[in-house]
Amino acid sequence: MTINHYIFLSVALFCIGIIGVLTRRNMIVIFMCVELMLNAVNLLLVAFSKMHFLSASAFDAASKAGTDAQLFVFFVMVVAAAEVSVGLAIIVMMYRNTHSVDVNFLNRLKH
Amino acid sequence: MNPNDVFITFPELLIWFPLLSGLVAFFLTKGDTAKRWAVISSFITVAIVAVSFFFTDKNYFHYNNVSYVWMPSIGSSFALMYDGMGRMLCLLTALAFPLAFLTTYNTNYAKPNHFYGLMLLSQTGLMGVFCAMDALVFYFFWELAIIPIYFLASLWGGERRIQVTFKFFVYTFVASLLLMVGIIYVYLHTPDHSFALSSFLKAALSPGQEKFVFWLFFAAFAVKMPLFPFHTWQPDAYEQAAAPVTMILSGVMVKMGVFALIRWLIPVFPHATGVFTPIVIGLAVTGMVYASLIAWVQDDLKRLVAYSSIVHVGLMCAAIFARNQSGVEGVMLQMFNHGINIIGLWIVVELIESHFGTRKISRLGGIAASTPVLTIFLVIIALANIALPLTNAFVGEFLMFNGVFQYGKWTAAIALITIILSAVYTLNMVQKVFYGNTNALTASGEGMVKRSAAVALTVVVILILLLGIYPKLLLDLTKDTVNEFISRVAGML
Amino acid sequence: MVQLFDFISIGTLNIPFAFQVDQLSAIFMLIITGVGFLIHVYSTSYMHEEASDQYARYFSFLNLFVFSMLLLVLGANYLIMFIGWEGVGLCSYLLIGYWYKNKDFSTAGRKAFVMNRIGDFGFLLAVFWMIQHFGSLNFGDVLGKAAGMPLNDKVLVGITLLLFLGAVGKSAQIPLYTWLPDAMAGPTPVSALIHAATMVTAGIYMIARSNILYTLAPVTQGVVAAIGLATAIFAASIALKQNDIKKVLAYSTVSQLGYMFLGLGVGAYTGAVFHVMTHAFFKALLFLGAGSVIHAMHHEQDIRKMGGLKKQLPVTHWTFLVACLAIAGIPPLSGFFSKDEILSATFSVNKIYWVIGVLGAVLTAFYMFRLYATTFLGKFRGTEEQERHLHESPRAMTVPLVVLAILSAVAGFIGIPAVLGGTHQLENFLSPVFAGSVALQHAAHPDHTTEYLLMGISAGLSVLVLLYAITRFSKKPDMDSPGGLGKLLENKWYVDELYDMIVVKPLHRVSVLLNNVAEKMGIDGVVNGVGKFVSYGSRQLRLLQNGQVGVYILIMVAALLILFIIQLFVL
Amino acid sequence: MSSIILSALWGVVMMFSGIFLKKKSLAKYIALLGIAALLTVNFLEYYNIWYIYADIRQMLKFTSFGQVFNAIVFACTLLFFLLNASEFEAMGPDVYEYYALIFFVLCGVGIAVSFNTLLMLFIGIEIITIPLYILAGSEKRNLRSNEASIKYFLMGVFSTGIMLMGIAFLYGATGTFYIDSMNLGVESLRPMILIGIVLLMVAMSFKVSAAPFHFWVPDVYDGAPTAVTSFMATIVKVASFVAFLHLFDTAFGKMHADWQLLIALITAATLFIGNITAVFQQSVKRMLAYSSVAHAGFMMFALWSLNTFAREGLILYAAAYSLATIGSFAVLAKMKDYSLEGFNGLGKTQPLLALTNTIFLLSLTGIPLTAGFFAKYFMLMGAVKSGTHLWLVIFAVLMAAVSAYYYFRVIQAMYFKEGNAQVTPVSPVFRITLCVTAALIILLGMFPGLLLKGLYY
Amino acid sequence: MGITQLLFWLLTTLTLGSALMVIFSKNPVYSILWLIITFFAISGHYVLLNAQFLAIVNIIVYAGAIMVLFLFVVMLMNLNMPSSPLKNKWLMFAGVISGGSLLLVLVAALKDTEAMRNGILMQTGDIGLIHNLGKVLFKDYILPFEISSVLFLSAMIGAVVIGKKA
Repeated sequence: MTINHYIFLSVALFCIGIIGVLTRRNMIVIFMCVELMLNAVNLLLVAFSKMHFLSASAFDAASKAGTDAQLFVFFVMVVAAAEVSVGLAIIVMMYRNTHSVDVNFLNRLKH
Repeated sequence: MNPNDVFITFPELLIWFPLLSGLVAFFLTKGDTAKRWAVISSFITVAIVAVSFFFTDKNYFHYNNVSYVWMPSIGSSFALMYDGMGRMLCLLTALAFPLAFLTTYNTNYAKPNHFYGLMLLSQTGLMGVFCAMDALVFYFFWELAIIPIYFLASLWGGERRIQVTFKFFVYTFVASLLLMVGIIYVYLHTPDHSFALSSFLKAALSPGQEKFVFWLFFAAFAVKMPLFPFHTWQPDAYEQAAAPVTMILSGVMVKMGVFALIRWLIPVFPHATGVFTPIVIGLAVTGMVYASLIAWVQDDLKRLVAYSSIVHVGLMCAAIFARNQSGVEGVMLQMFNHGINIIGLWIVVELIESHFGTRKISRLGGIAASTPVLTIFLVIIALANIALPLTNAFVGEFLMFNGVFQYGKWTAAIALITIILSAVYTLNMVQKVFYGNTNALTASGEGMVKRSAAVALTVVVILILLLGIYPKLLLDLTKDTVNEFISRVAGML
Repeated sequence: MVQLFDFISIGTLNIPFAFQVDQLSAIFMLIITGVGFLIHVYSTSYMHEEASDQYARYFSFLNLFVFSMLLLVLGANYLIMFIGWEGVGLCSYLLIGYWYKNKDFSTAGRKAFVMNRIGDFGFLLAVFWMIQHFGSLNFGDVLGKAAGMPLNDKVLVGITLLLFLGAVGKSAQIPLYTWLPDAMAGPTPVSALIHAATMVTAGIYMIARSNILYTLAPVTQGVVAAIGLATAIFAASIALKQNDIKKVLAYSTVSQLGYMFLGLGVGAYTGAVFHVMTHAFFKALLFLGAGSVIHAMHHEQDIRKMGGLKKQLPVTHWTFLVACLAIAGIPPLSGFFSKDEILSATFSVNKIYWVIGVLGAVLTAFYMFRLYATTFLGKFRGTEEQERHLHESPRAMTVPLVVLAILSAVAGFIGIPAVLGGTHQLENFLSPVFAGSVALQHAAHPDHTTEYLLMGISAGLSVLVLLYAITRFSKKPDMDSPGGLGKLLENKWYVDELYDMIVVKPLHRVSVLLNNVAEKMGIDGVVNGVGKFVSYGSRQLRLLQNGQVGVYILIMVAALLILFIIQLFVL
Repeated sequence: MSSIILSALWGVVMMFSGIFLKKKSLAKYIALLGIAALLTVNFLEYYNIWYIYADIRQMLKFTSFGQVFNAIVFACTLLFFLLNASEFEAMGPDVYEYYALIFFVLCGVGIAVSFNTLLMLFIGIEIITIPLYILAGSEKRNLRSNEASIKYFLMGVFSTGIMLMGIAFLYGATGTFYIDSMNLGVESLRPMILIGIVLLMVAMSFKVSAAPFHFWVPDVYDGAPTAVTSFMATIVKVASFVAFLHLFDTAFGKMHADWQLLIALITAATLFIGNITAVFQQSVKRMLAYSSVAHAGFMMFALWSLNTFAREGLILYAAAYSLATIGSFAVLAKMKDYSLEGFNGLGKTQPLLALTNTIFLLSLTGIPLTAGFFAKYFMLMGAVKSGTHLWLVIFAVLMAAVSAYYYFRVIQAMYFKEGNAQVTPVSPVFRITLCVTAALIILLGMFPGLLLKGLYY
Repeated sequence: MGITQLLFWLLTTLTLGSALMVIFSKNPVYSILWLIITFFAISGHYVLLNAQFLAIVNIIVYAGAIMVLFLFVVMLMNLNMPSSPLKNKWLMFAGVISGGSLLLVLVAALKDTEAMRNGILMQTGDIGLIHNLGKVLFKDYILPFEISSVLFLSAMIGAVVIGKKA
């Protein structure tokens, strides 16, 4: 498998996430689509990590190249978790006040 | 003279004194105190300028030049110079304020402390502009002069004052910002990366760059003067602002633009000036005829004076761009004289308006019968406005027209048409307002000229006659500036 | 030559405030101060009805006028001359509009000033041109440098034409003459002094002063002569049908000025100056006489309402008659000599001009005696009220009349031409001033026989016409308004209306148009339009902010897309 | 480093004091103490008197630029606290928590201005934004506040996704997250690098509210409690800008020519939309929101020119803009009516507020003698110096003139219009702080060197 | 085509398919379930790439904790009916178009990148093992690790502040 396969896969996944964000009205689903985008990034990072490991290990068998990307993914997950906790709290707060999770419902602030 | 012996220099004094007294005036809330304070302060300023005339010699260099390090990192210093032209314009600035204050001494403005405070602050800005030798300092004062005027014109004046002043402000602000870009551009091309005028003069600009930056500078100055067709703010602003503000606006502030052409535009962009001279002079001359014609059909005294001011300024601009000794000397004279004359006209207009409550020419008439004193003053000032010999404006206009003539015969011929038109509209106004029989409105002219206003008018008339008969006073004062200017731009045509 | 102080001194250009007295200015000074004195005396009485402050105003203006006029003739350079030039214009303006409460009067003053300004336009351009070309304005420098220039040099023609435009304005020639008849709105002594004797001759003075320039520019001379002649005959034709006593005199002044210009145009500088002098005497006399009549008639100026004043106003009558004879060119009164000098010079240049000139002289005789006959002869046609109050004017008014009458009668003797056995003292006196021109001209004087003939023709015709006019108008003045050509003449060829129609009104309309369209819609419109456009843009642009997160993100994605395309494929 | 640690710690301190101290009014004193401590620590570190050293593997790099900027941030926050203490108390019961969140944001700011790896950038930005999601929604019962919070959140996480994608591509092309050692020269990987740069540019533009990624700004600024808006619009925004500049300068500076045009386009769009849209606003708060967008346009010049002037200018701009905006938001917060009419006659009823507000607005317009002037001046100077595309500079000044239009409408309302502007009671401390803020603006307007000198210590 | 390739294509299909199902499911609950499947598929990819630690974390954190949280919220709000109506037509259309073009643009830009035709060493290398990652995380990445605690702290405070009844 070449890196291109992974790139295209990630990009596709990323764009599916974007399309989801653009087409759905349910806030929770939109949020999920964003998570999809983040996962696309994670996948890409891991693939790149292996790619760089491959090219580095050709010179140095004990190379640690690529570790950083995997740790980056780890931190992305950390942040994502934090975001989810805050985001869901906000959505719940909104739901409490309006009984809706429809983004189109948010239109008091405009112009 | 050792620089260390100098305690304070004239330009500094002229800038800081009005500033301080202006700030003090804000706190004089009780009754007439602010008014009195302002009058006294303005007289002291006149005195300072008067004293400064005894220190013109080269030996007193350190009394007239200042340079403090301000922002060394970008090469700007707080540099001021008090040369002949600056001295003359400072004198005009100094004189304009007491005249304005005296004229309206019997008018009670709401919140006098703010009014007089702001007036004095605008004086600071004007003085700064005329003395600045550093582009950044110049720009600073250029803008600072406008801010107090903005408030003054918006707070005290006619019904439409707010939007009119706003238009004026935004319009000049746009132009100033372009100037700022221009200044930056030139600055970046100076050999030593400095804002000093001397470095600007050495800026290494290619002809193409010059042509471009020229317009950035020119726009700002043209709007301020104002040159046709950038004048749209002016009649409205003059019409709506309170009398003292209008006096300052037209008497002094207009000179900022003219002054800047001489000091900052042409010497810095000699090449572009050469290229664009026909366009600028064309605009100026067109504007002169255009404004004359429009002045003819105005029914509002203030608008009429406003358009006549456009005519005069157009001539100054044309004469400057003609770039010969005669023209520029004429401009020097005329900068001062136009200031005096137009202030005189405003005084008359203000007296009429405050007494009769209208400025409509069609509603006035026959004032000569009820107020002969005012008529005498007015006729003299009106004659000065149309540059009759032995009034101050004549020599200036003569020299300027001569300068334009040396540039181009036909140009001068077209420009000269305005001396006919100016007679038409000025005398038309004099006739309609002052002659004829009094009507119900104007019959009550008794006592409309208060003593303070009479003093102001007398000063104006004395200056008109003095400088009309002996213009050498100003010619000698500004000779060095003109010679330097001419030697710098000569051969660039 | 006296130099007071440096007036303007910049670079190489030096214009001092300097005076110069020579023969030419001396003559003018004499006229100004002499006639001026008489008129002051006359005025003390004529104006005694005015309130004291107005009286003071009158005299201050009058003296300011004398000051300016002296400045004009004494100035040692064109600029000082111009100062006086403008100064007299100003005084004329002030004095015409002296009774400022009358709108028409002040309008007349304004008109005079504006017309003069049109002249100044030319004068100033000429001055600038002189500065450019000669580098100086001193008469000595300019005339001296000009003397070395070739004939009909473009610069000279240009300068002289422009100077002549100034003279046309000041001396009321076609096409700028219309202000002078209107100027009669001023008090009569003013008309006498300014609009007859002195100020209007400033143009002649100026051209005489620069005679060398004109001599070197024959093209201009042709123009001057043609315009002078046209004015002479044109104004005379109008004078034929005027019924206002002062209007008749005014048109006659215009006409006489035309003669002077004719003289200048044909190179008879001395003749022109001579005519200035004689004209000053008899025209001042005529005006003062008219003033006396008007005074007696209680400000009635229409000659149709006068008549038969001979008895009540004897002094006025006799002096008026002398003046009429003088202006009609009846020998040996002064007008004969001066006019004849001009005409004979004209004859030697152009015969047709001479014929027209004589025709003008004849017309002069006709309308002057029409005026004389209608006013003084026949029966009184005014109201009884007026008749009861008819009286001779006081001494202060009659004495100047008498003095002027004497002068009118005898002034001609200082210029008796050689052909009549005289030495022409005036010519000798003025010869230093005109020496340059005379040297250049080599004018072929007509021989003596021709001269006698010419004199005879003009004088004879004048006498005939004079007698006809007296007989006709003393009996039956033309009371009813004429038709056809007469009507055209009565209405001054409708020139004022024509000017109004082709210059003033269109210009005014253009101004209104500029004010309403170019100014308000064009220039204001553009600036305000920018403002409106911004606020319109603002209103539209904020609709983009529609509150929908979906749309916001969509725009973001679209922008991202565009940035990608630009970055990856365009650049 | 020490200020990052201290701000995080002080957040915890605030949190715990919230548990032990019940009185709301004490919170501000503790917060002020914290800010004072932060300022002190920052100064000590700046002058190398006392600092914490830890082996952080070059993940953060501390420069004088960052420290000067931190000082500005802390000073502004100090003023912000002084001016908005009562607003915080009015916002809800959890005052201590709000302060704690703000300290966490400050910690994030510290990271975002001194990061040296993309990871720290990412974490820094997230630490800044996550508390803001909450602060924006802190008026829980207020639907506008809720809406602001939700909108901010949804768009914020979306932009996070974009940013991460950019980071991933850059990593793929260069094999490192360290911005000072990125090898951008591999020609065959150019598309990946460019994609990464564009994605990062978009994400950062979103954070700094540059058009057309600004859409959250008006709504969120409008809906959030005024004090929070004030904080977001100033400190957070300029910190994002510094991060933006730092990233693009250090990491992609070598490829400046490649992405300069995109920045130019974004700048132009930002200036245009921000200024033009602000003209028609009737609510001053919303107008200030748009003006904040407009100012982003000016600050973008720093990225466009990427020279010394740009960096100096950004520092000045950060200070000038933050001071003025904090000030005018503080005045706004005291108004009973946020609409333009609500300001009518303020000059008469509250001369001091009106005067200081005028100074703030003049500074925002960029009138000389105020700090705003030199801020703009340096930005334009940098831009002109970079040579090409002078049209953008001209366009910018024209837009600055438009900005005069809407700022001066407020001045007009305050001074020239008849009216009786109502304000909530203001404390003496508030007045004094306003005056200090205005004085600082004028001081910087006369002597910008005071601040710039710090950069070259 | 070896087993690895086969697995890759299988997982890819699953990933993309279930991702599409996420956005096309009317019912949010189904979306969540499909998302969980996507996460599992991605974890499969991680395993293929020998990043076992991330695979595990992905399943535990994402599929386990986060998605359960989502599910929980959805159930709590009683949104488990296919109620969510779609946005208006043209907006959806525009969304799909722009998302699709984005994909197109990216693919077009990247497809020619020669140097990226490298194979990836699958199921080799031990950098993805917890023992390796842990060492690096706690030595080199101590700072971000500590800092993320601040992040969590603020998220926690936020969740509490927002979540508790006012």
